[in-house]
Formats: sequence, C-alpha cells, structure tokens
Amino acid sequence: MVDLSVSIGSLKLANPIMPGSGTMAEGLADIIDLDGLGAIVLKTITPDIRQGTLTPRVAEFNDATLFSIGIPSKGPDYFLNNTLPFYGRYKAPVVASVSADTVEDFGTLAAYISAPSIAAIEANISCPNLRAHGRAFGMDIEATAGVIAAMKRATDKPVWAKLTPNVGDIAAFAKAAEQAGADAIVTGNAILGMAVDAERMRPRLGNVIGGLTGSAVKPILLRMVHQCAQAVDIPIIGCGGITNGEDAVEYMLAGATAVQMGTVNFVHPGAMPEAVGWIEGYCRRHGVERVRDLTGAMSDTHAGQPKLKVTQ
Amino acid sequence: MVDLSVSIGSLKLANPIMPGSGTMAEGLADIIDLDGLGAIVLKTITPDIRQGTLTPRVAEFNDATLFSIGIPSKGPDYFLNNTLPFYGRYKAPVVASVSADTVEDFGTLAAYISAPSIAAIEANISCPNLRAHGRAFGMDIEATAGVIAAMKRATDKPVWAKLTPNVGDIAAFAKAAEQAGADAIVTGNAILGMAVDAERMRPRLGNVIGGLTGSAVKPILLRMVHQCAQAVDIPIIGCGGITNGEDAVEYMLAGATAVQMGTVNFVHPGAMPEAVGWIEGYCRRHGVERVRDLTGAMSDTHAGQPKLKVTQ
Amino acid sequence: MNIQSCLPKGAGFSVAENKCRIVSNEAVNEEYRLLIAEADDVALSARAGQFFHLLCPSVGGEKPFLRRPMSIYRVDPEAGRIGFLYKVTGKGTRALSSLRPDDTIDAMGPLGQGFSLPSGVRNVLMVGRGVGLATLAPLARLATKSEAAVTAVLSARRRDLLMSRQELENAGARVIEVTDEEGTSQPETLEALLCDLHAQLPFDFAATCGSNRLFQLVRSLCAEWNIPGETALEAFMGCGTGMCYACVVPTMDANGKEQYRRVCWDGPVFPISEALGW
Amino acid sequence: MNIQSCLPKGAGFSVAENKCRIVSNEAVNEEYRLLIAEADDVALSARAGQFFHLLCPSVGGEKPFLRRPMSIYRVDPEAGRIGFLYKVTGKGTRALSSLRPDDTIDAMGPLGQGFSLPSGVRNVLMVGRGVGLATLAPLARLATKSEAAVTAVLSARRRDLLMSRQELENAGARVIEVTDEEGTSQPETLEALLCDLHAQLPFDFAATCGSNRLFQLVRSLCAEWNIPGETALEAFMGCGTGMCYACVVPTMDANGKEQYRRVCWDGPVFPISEALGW
Ligand SMILES: Cc1cc2nc3c(=O)[nH]c(=O)nc-3n(C[C@H](O)[C@H](O)[C@H](O)COP(=O)(O)OP(=O)(O)OC[C@H]3O[C@@H](n4cnc5c(N)ncnc54)[C@H](O)[C@@H]3O)c2cc1C
Ligand SMILES: Cc1cc2nc3c(=O)[nH]c(=O)nc-3n(C[C@H](O)[C@H](O)[C@H](O)COP(=O)(O)OP(=O)(O)OC[C@H]3O[C@@H](n4cnc5c(N)ncnc54)[C@H](O)[C@@H]3O)c2cc1C
Ligand SMILES: Cc1cc2nc3c(=O)[nH]c(=O)nc-3n(C[C@H](O)[C@H](O)[C@H](O)COP(=O)(O)O)c2cc1C
Ligand SMILES: Cc1cc2nc3c(=O)[nH]c(=O)nc-3n(C[C@H](O)[C@H](O)[C@H](O)COP(=O)(O)O)c2cc1C
Ligand code: FES
Ligand code: FES
Repeated sequence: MVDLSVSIGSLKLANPIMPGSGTMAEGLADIIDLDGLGAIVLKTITPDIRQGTLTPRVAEFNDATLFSIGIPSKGPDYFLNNTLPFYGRYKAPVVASVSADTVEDFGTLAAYISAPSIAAIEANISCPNLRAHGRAFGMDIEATAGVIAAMKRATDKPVWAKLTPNVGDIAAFAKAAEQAGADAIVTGNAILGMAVDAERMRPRLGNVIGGLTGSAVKPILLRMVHQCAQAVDIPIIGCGGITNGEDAVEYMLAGATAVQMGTVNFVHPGAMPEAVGWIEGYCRRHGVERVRDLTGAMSDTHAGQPKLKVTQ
Repeated sequence: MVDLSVSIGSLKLANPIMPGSGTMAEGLADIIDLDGLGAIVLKTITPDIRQGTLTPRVAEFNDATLFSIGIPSKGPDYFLNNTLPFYGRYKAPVVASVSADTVEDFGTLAAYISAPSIAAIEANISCPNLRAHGRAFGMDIEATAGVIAAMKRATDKPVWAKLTPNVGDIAAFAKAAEQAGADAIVTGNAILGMAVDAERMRPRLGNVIGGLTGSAVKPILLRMVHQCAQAVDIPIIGCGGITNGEDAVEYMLAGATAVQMGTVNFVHPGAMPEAVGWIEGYCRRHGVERVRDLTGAMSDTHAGQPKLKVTQ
Repeated sequence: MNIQSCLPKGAGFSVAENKCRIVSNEAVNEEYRLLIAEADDVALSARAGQFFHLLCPSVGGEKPFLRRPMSIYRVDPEAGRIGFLYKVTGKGTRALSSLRPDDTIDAMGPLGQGFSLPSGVRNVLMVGRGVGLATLAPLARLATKSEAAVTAVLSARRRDLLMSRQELENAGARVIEVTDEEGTSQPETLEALLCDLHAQLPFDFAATCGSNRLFQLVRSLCAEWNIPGETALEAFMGCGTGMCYACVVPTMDANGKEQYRRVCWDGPVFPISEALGW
Repeated sequence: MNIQSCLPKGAGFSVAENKCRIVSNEAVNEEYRLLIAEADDVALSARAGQFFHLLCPSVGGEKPFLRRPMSIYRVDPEAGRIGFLYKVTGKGTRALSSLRPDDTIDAMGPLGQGFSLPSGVRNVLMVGRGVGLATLAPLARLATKSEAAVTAVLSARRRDLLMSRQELENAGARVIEVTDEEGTSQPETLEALLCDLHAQLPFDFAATCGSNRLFQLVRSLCAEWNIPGETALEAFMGCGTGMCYACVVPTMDANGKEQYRRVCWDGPVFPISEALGW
C-alpha cells in the first residue's frame, strides 16, 4: 500500500496530480472521473467579462503547442452561480484561479469568490496574453509580492502563487511570493512564444504571441522547480510539459510536492488518472511507502545517491 | 538572381547563414565547404585554460538536446596560433567569441585576440554553465552593458552581444547592449534546462543544469528576436532551433538580419549550405530580389499584409 | 468493438477515448478517403453533426501533436461501425491516410452538438460542398427516419469530386448535383434552382455545410422563406471538449449580441440565424 | 552505392553523409543484429576502429534526435558494402532494428581515429567482449594483411552470445572463446591463459575493447610485457565530429597529465597507456 497523499500547507490532497488552470472544464467530466484527481483547478476568472484574444488561437509543433486564449471570463457571479455548483458533486478539493488588472482587484476578487466550497485560490499573475507583448505582474518582483499580499489580506483561503517562467531569476520570485505570505508556489505558467507562417509572411496566431506548453517545455520548467525548491520552504507545485506519471515523478524528485498537468488533457483526457496509477506502481517498485518522500529526493549529482530511505 | 548578401553593421556577409558559437569546429570542414557560409563563428574562448563540465554532458529529447559543456578552452594563444590559421584558408569572415570571469577580462581578451583575420567578436555573456546554477553576466543588465562597453574600448572590431534568453525582458537587454555600443545583437544563447532520470533518481547531466537547444526552443527565441527587433536599431542575428531555410526565413520575417544555426550541425552537417539554397528558392518564389528585404517583413497581425514590396 | 479503453465508462461517461480497429481506409476520389472503423456503444451513439477527435499517428518523424476533428459520416449500429470521409490536407490527415486495416485509431467522441431537426419537419433541404457532404450525410438518414422528405444539393468543383450520392440515396434522399465545371454551382444559378424547388414543395428546414458562399445563400433563403435552418462550422481545435477555448467563432446569440462561441462545445452545429459564416 | 548525397564530395571531403541502401539487417543472436548496407567510396575508406554516426529513423512517435555511433564491423570494398554489429539497447538501436532491406540509412562517416598497428608487428593479441567484438573484427583483417599472427580472445556471458568467431577466422585469426557460464572468463583465469600464450610466442601488440575489466587486465599485461597496445573507448556523443565536446573521457596524455579528450575526434582508439578505463 502506497500512501499517495500530499499536503499543500493545510490542504491535504489524495494524490499529487491536478490539472493546470485553463486546461480542464466541465467537458472533462464526460470522459473521466474527476474524483480520481488530487484537486480540481479551475480556469482563471477576472472581475470583468472578457471575450479573450483574436483567432486563430492555437499553433502546433511536434512536441508542443502555442495557445493564445487570453482569459475569456464570464465573471465572478457566473463562477459562483454556475461553475462552482457543477463541481460541488465531486469530493476532490476545488481550487479557483484569479487574475485582475490591478493589485487591489486581485484582493477584491479573491474575497468575493471565497465560497465555502473553495479549498484554495491560485493567483494567475503570469498570464501572458493580457498585456501588450506579454508583460505581466509576474515579471515584476514587487507586483508579484503585492498581489499575494493583497489576496492574503482579503481571504482566509490558502493562496497559491502561480509564477511565470518568463523571468530571469525564478527563485527570487518564489521567495518574494513566500515572503508575501503565499501558501504554495506553482511553477509555472506558459513560456511566451511566437510562430510565423513563412509562406504567408504573417504570424500564425491572432495575438501574435502566445504561451508555449507541452512536453517541449519540460526541461525548462523542471529546472525552475528545482531552483525554487532550493529557495523556499513552502510547497512547490510543478507544472510544464507533464504528460504522464514519469514526468510527475521527475518534478517531485526535483523538489515539487505536487504537479499540474495541462496541455496533455487536450490530447489524452485520461492522462491524469493514468499518471496517478503509474506513480503508485513506481513507488511500489522502488519501495517508497509515501509518495511525499519523493519530494526533493533526487541526488545532488549525477554520480551521487538519491536522498531517500526506501523500505526493501 | 537573388541577392543573398546582408550587412551586419560595417560587415557584409555573402548570405545570412552562420553557425552558432560552439556548434562547429575544424571537423565540419571535412564534411562541407565552409566558404558556403555567411560567416564562420568560432567556439567561445576564455583567458584561461579550462576543461569544461563533468560528464555526462548531453541528454536528448524528441526535438531538443540538453548540453552542458562549459567552455573547454585552450586559451587565447592556442586560438591565435592554431585555430585562426586553420580558418585562414576560407574567404568567409571569421567571428571570434569570448567569455571571461570579469568585465575587464572581456576587454583584455578582446584586445588580445583582435588579429587582422578576425571580422568581429561576439561577447558570450550568456554561457549558462560557468556559474553556480547558471547565473551569468547576461542576466544582469548592468553587467551586460559593462561587458560590451569594455570590449568596445578595447578593440576596433565590431562587437556582437549574444544575449541569454534566461531573462524576463529581453528587449531591455538588447537596448542596454545597443547603448553600450554593440554593433549587433545575437538572440540568443541556450535556455537553461534540466533532466532527471526518474528510475535512477538522479540528474541526467554531470552539471545538473544545461542548455536546451534545438527545434523545441524556436518559438521562444523567435518571440525574443521579434521583441528585440522592435526595441533596437542595430541588426539582430537570430539563433535558436533553426534547422533549415524555412526556420531562417521565419526569423528574418520576425526581424532578424541574419541567423545562426547550432545543434542541427551535429545531426545534419549539411544543414547550413542547404538552408542557403532553400532561402534562395524561397526568395525567387516570392519575388523577393534581396534577401535583406525579408527582415521584419512579416505583417503585424494575422489578418494583415506583409510589409514587403515584391517584384512579380 | 472497443479494443482497449483505460477510461472509466458506462455510468454517465458520454465520451470515450475509443481505440477502434480499422476495417478499411480507401480513397473515394482524388481528394477524399473513407475510413471505416469498428466502434463500441459510446461511439455508436454519435448523432448527425457530431464529430470525433482523432489522434493521428506519427509517421516518419512527423508528429501531429493535437487531435484532428472529423464529422461522423456514417454510423452503423448493426455492424458496429463508424465512418469518416476526409480530405488529405496536411500532416494529420496525411498520417490518417497511412492507416491500414487492423491498425488501431484512437477516436475520442462523440463530441459536440449535432443537428436537431425540429419535430414535425416534413421537407428538408440540405446544401453541401466539400467536407460538408460528409457532415450532412447522417442528417439525411435522421430526417428520412422521421419521415421527412430530403433534397440534398451536392456541390463540387468537378463531377469526379462529387461524393455521397450513393450514401444519400441509400438514406432515401433526392440528390441534385451541381459543379463548377458545368456552371451549375454559382450562387445565382443555385438560388434559382432552390427557389424553384421551394415553389413546388416548400421546405420547412434547411441545413448547410462546407462553403461560406453556400452558407450565405441558404441563410438568406431561410430568412426569406421564414424557416429554421442549421449549419455546421469549422475552426482550428485544441481539445475538442470545450476546455481550451481555441475553437471559438464569432456568433450572434439569440439576443442579437455578437459573442465568441466554441465550435467543439456549443457547436459544431449552430442555428443558421446565429452563425456568421467563416 | 551512394543513393543521394547533397554534400560536396571528393575534393578533400573525408567524411560524408552517406545515404546507404540496406542489404540486410538480421539478428545474429538474442542481443545483436548485423546491418549490411551499400556504401560509396568515402564510406568504404573506413579503417578498423573508426565509426559511423547513424541517423536512426523515427518510429511511432519515438524520435532519436541525435545520431548513434557504431563501429565499423565489416568493410567489403569489392562488394561495396559496410556492416555494423549492434545491440538493441534503447530507442535509437530499436529504431535501427526496424530497418528492412531496400530502406535507406544515413550513415555519416567514417569518423574518428582507428587502430594504428605499429609497423613490423608480428604477433597481435586481441581481447574483446560484447560490442568490443564488433570493433576488433576489422583489426584482425588489418593485422593478418600485414602478415602478423592474430590471437583473438572472445569473452561473453554465455556461449550463445559469442559472436564474430567466423568473421575473425575468415580474417585468419586464431580464436579462443571464454564465457562466464563456463567459468573461463574471470580476469585471473584469463590472465593465466594470456601469460601462457605469451610465453609460447610473445605478443608484440595488444588491443582490447568492450569491457572495463578486460581493459584493466590487458593494460597491466602490456605494461608487464612492455609492448604497445590500444583500446577503443565509448562515450555518449553529440556530433561525432569533434565539434560539441560532449564525448570527452579523462585520459592521461603522453606527459602523464590527466585531461579530457574527445572520443569521436581524438579517439575512439587511444594508446592503452593513455586510457583510464570507463
Ligand atoms: C467539427 C469539424 C468537423 C470536421 N469534419 C471534417 C470531415 O468530416 N472531413 C474532413 O476532411 N475534414 C473535416 N474537418 C476539417 C479537418 O479537421 C481538417 O482538415 C484537419 O484537421 C486538417 O489537419 P491536417 O493536419 O491534415 O492539416 P494541417 O493544415 O497540417 O493542420 C494544421 C492545424 O490546423 C488545423 N486545421 C487545418 N485545417 C482545418 C480545418 N479546416 N478545420 C479545423 N482545423 C483545421 C489542424 O487541426 C491542425 O491543428 C472538420 C473540422 C471540424 C472543426
Ligand atoms: C565509438 C563508439 C562505437 C560504438 N560501436 C558500437 C557497435 O559497434 N555496436 C554496438 O552495439 N554499440 C556500439 N556503440 C554503442 C552504441 O552507440 C549505443 O549502444 C547506442 O548509441 C545506444 O543508443 P540507444 O538509443 O539504442 O540507447 P539509449 O540508451 O536510448 O540512448 C540514449 C542516449 O545515450 C547514448 N548512449 C547509450 N549507450 C551508449 C553507449 N554505450 N555509448 C555511447 N552512447 C550511448 C545514445 O547515443 C543516446 O544519445 C558504440 C559507441 C561508441 C561511442
Ligand atoms: C489553452 C490553455 C489555457 C490556459 N489557461 C490558463 C489560465 O486561465 N490560467 C492559468 O493560470 N494558466 C493557464 N494555462 C497554463 C496552464 O495552466 C499551464 O500552466 C501550462 O499549460 C503549462 O503546462 P503544460 O505544459 O502541462 O500545458 C493555460 C494553458 C493552455 C494551454
Ligand atoms: C554543444 C554546444 C556548445 C555550445 N557552445 C557555445 C559557446 O561556446 N558559446 C556560445 O556563445 N554559445 C554556445 N552554444 C550555444 C549555441 O551557439 C546556440 O546559441 C544554441 O545552441 C541555440 O541554437 P540551436 O537551437 O540552433 O542549437 C553551444 C551550444 C551547444 C549545443
Ligand atoms: S477545441 Fe478546445 S474548446 Fe473547442
Ligand atoms: S561527440 Fe561531439 S565532440 Fe565528440
């Protein structure tokens, strides 16, 4: 028997697997049992109603996709009256995600949606599509801290800071978020990218720039998770190119307590439950009794030994 | 007849294709004719003699590689006495690349190697492997400007600033380099990444962190080139995941004047001359008489028209 | 037959990642191929206008990362088979065309909102071109089953590119073929033809798919004749399951407000009065 | 025969991206396969100990991005063919094993520094295990051509995994096989055997490849007998052409200074006195 549960601060998850914000919606419940997930992370909402970016919104590469969606949002009331009740039937904890135009609005929105059925609120300070050429709160260390502090003042719910990878020193941002009171770090959102149609001499996306996601970004985000894990004491949730249980374990070994899976849900809706099963088998094979023991258990060097006591 | 030549400041290249520093060496001359290249960019050298990083030095993904080599360097004297004379037989301009531990040493080294046969000197301020966890000059805007200024004081050769993509606001770094006197911007070096062997619970690379290169990074560096092109007036040399002529054209449309091809040389040593041929065909097909007209010719929006007058 | 499906099914799961054995995958003309696959009950519940999201195999280093949407062209519950009629246009469909009998295809579905014939409809007009012919075929079957008469106008560049005549006639539809090469397919010519037919026996529902020009024509006729109609739209898709918001198209909602809607979730079939063409 | 090569050749180009037609690609035992391909003049100039850098095909979404190094196992200039003996270990070699006759393989080479038999050598000892047997085979041919006697000691876990006996005997070598299962392959047993042979007719050159234990043994015997020797090393490679510095191994240079050298460029064959094992 492997204990798959992990704790993100005061919040206990049945297993370390959850979707990335914006990569699942009600439709997934038609295909898989959402109660198999460690948590249900919902699409970012904004205080206002938004249509999102111009089309086309997606371009495809061999091992990645470039999406530019923006935050089509039906606003907080729709969220409270329609979205939340839909997920009420599941026992997996529900995590909201918020974004806004100003630091204060982050706080106001967090307070407004702090319904009892919400287990935590993720701050999407990193959405690459809202501002001209992708400059976001998350690329500015004070704005990052400001958003988290504003949300912490406004709500009793745990606050997760979802960092953008479009920065130089990711660990500094993780530290700033921790100091501002974040209960966990999510590393991270999509990497800004672009695609050009050479024959038509034009950008492939309506928004010109979009977020690169999928397997191809894994080495970059994995490195960032490792850097964050060395910098902060709060739990880190890894995210970026995770498509299966093995990817998830790599993130945990590098320092993540849990992980979010994004784009893969679009291609293999069964990927998240399958990953949970794979991780259980992995732990059994390696004599690991508690999946949480994997966090940071990688050896520091290629030649060294894993920092893990196994029972075999 | 397509005019394939491009100008990087005062330096005229026969075509826009050159290798990325550290991705070609004498061995390539056994396989292709180096005179088919727009320029020959040499591996970075340092003032001292270095062995480079621990092995293993390479990990592989579907569409990318993670290399951690460091800068194995035989020092400036070996460079002047052995490396430069070897390339003396080719008519393609030779570009040196330098790195050092301090701003002053960049200047000293640039002065020391400013032999007549050198056409330009690239500042590798971005090498991710030299410092603990990859912090480099290029992640600090003052250090970036400092290195370029020191080199400009020390030599009359054109100085190219090769930026690291491991920053938030790449355009700000391009501007700082321009203001410090750089004659061109190279965008950019490898993105820091990491790979973990889940079964063995250890990093795949001896150096833990390495540089991610190859097709998978193209959307990211392409976006950065576009951002730099909007920020500076000096020419931009695009680099990152370029494997063929079409990739090169995408970079040019997004704002690059020339491009460097890296990892692909390891897999397809014929890639650079083939790219030159493809670009010529592309220009002919599109009625473009001068390849330099492609620079920045992409339409600003998906729906818009290319900013290009073609003769057809 | 569902060869393998790792996902929980039954109990309320209306969509499945069906691993289907391929029965055949042959060219029907220069541009189109017909793929027939075995399917399980969930897949066989597909209704006209719905689609499947197909995982295309990787062939020689070319990897179609995202799935590709394909309308259901044929559902045969007795034989336990579904069919897709597709055009080879890029790497995904090229990869599809490499599949051989006994290979497996991962077909996620059925997805989206199909056609909904208003009850009591007696005389249905269908106008399709290109891929639209694939999408409309099962609608003919649906209509004739509810004892409506169906007139299917098929349009194509050349006569040899016309498809589905047999499929539609088997479904009990009257088939009229028009082509560019014969000069019978222009909007004006077609409009005259349709008005003629309508004058003989008035249509009370119209459906169209596959061409913006035809869509515009049918929409204006629906308005003129004051009858309901539907159209199936296309858009580049990510997930196909309403999660990513990549496939939005501008639509007019019932209150006349323009807004983006998801082709995969709110469509692909929309009331013709709400669609804005593409 | 070189089917297609877009690279300038002749005039001083010693390495080519050879597109070779595959003649056969069969299993020789449970672990190893032999790939025979047609090759042009550049490829046929390969010398013992050199290698080719093979582009492995993408199979079902698995894409071996980098090339894979393989020692030249056989060069047959008359037939215009080259051969590789390889073990299926991961995705690259798995992909190689999918190649069929008449498929094409892109084999870049020949690359690296091969064996260099000192002139006047009369009695050569070769000790190999595993992949090492592939690397040593052409050396036997080279040695017997220059009229040296060759004793090849082949080591393996089990008798059925031994390879190259025929290849080596055809080259005129005396072959001695030792195995773990028969208890004849331990270093001590082998040392006694080799010393015995040396006592009968002294070796004046030794080569080894494929096992660290055998390397250590042969190196110490070379030192003891005061004869030159060489060994071929392996390392993970990037380019295979001396450009990336991924394939470095620590070596002792002629002055006794330890330094990294490139297996693909300075090797893969090194003087046994300079190699440090792996
Ligand atoms: C609901 C729906 C039903 C469809 N039904 C059919 C059908 O029955 N038969 C048929 O032949 N085609 C149909 N199509 C179009 C079909 O999905 C595309 O032709 C196919 O995705 C092209 O993929 P590709 O890789 O071959 O082409 P590429 O051009 O290489 O594709 C590149 C990308 O663009 C997308 N794309 C390209 N063309 C289209 C398009 N017309 N619509 C949506 N995305 C596109 C692809 O999905 C992919 O993401 C349908 C599309 C939709 C949205
Ligand atoms: C100079 C040289 C000559 C060789 N000659 C032969 C030969 O004749 N026959 C033979 O069977 N093998 C030979 N090898 C080993 C062969 O290259 C590896 O077995 C092969 O690269 C494994 O690739 P893979 O994708 O199947 O395995 P994977 O383990 O999936 O490979 C993953 C990565 O590791 C590298 N790698 C894995 N094992 C080795 C290894 N032992 N040496 C170098 N790189 C490795 C691969 O190149 C690849 O980059 C030789 C190696 C070298 C360096
Ligand atoms: C279509 C799409 C929409 C997304 N929407 C959001 C969002 O609303 N809020 C957010 O924080 N992240 C959003 N993301 C980012 C994902 O949550 C995740 O961080 C990213 O996709 C990287 O993970 P992946 O590589 O597994 O996809 C979105 C990603 C995609 C592809
Ligand atoms: C093995 C290797 C060695 C490299 N060495 C250097 C170097 O010495 N100096 C430098 O500026 N860049 C170096 N680079 C970076 C490349 O020049 C180039 O910026 C990078 O590989 C991105 O381009 P690519 O995706 O086409 O490979 C190296 C890259 C690789 C893969
Ligand atoms: S394709 Fe993802 S919402 Fe429609
Ligand atoms: S493999 Fe690149 S230097 Fe040897």
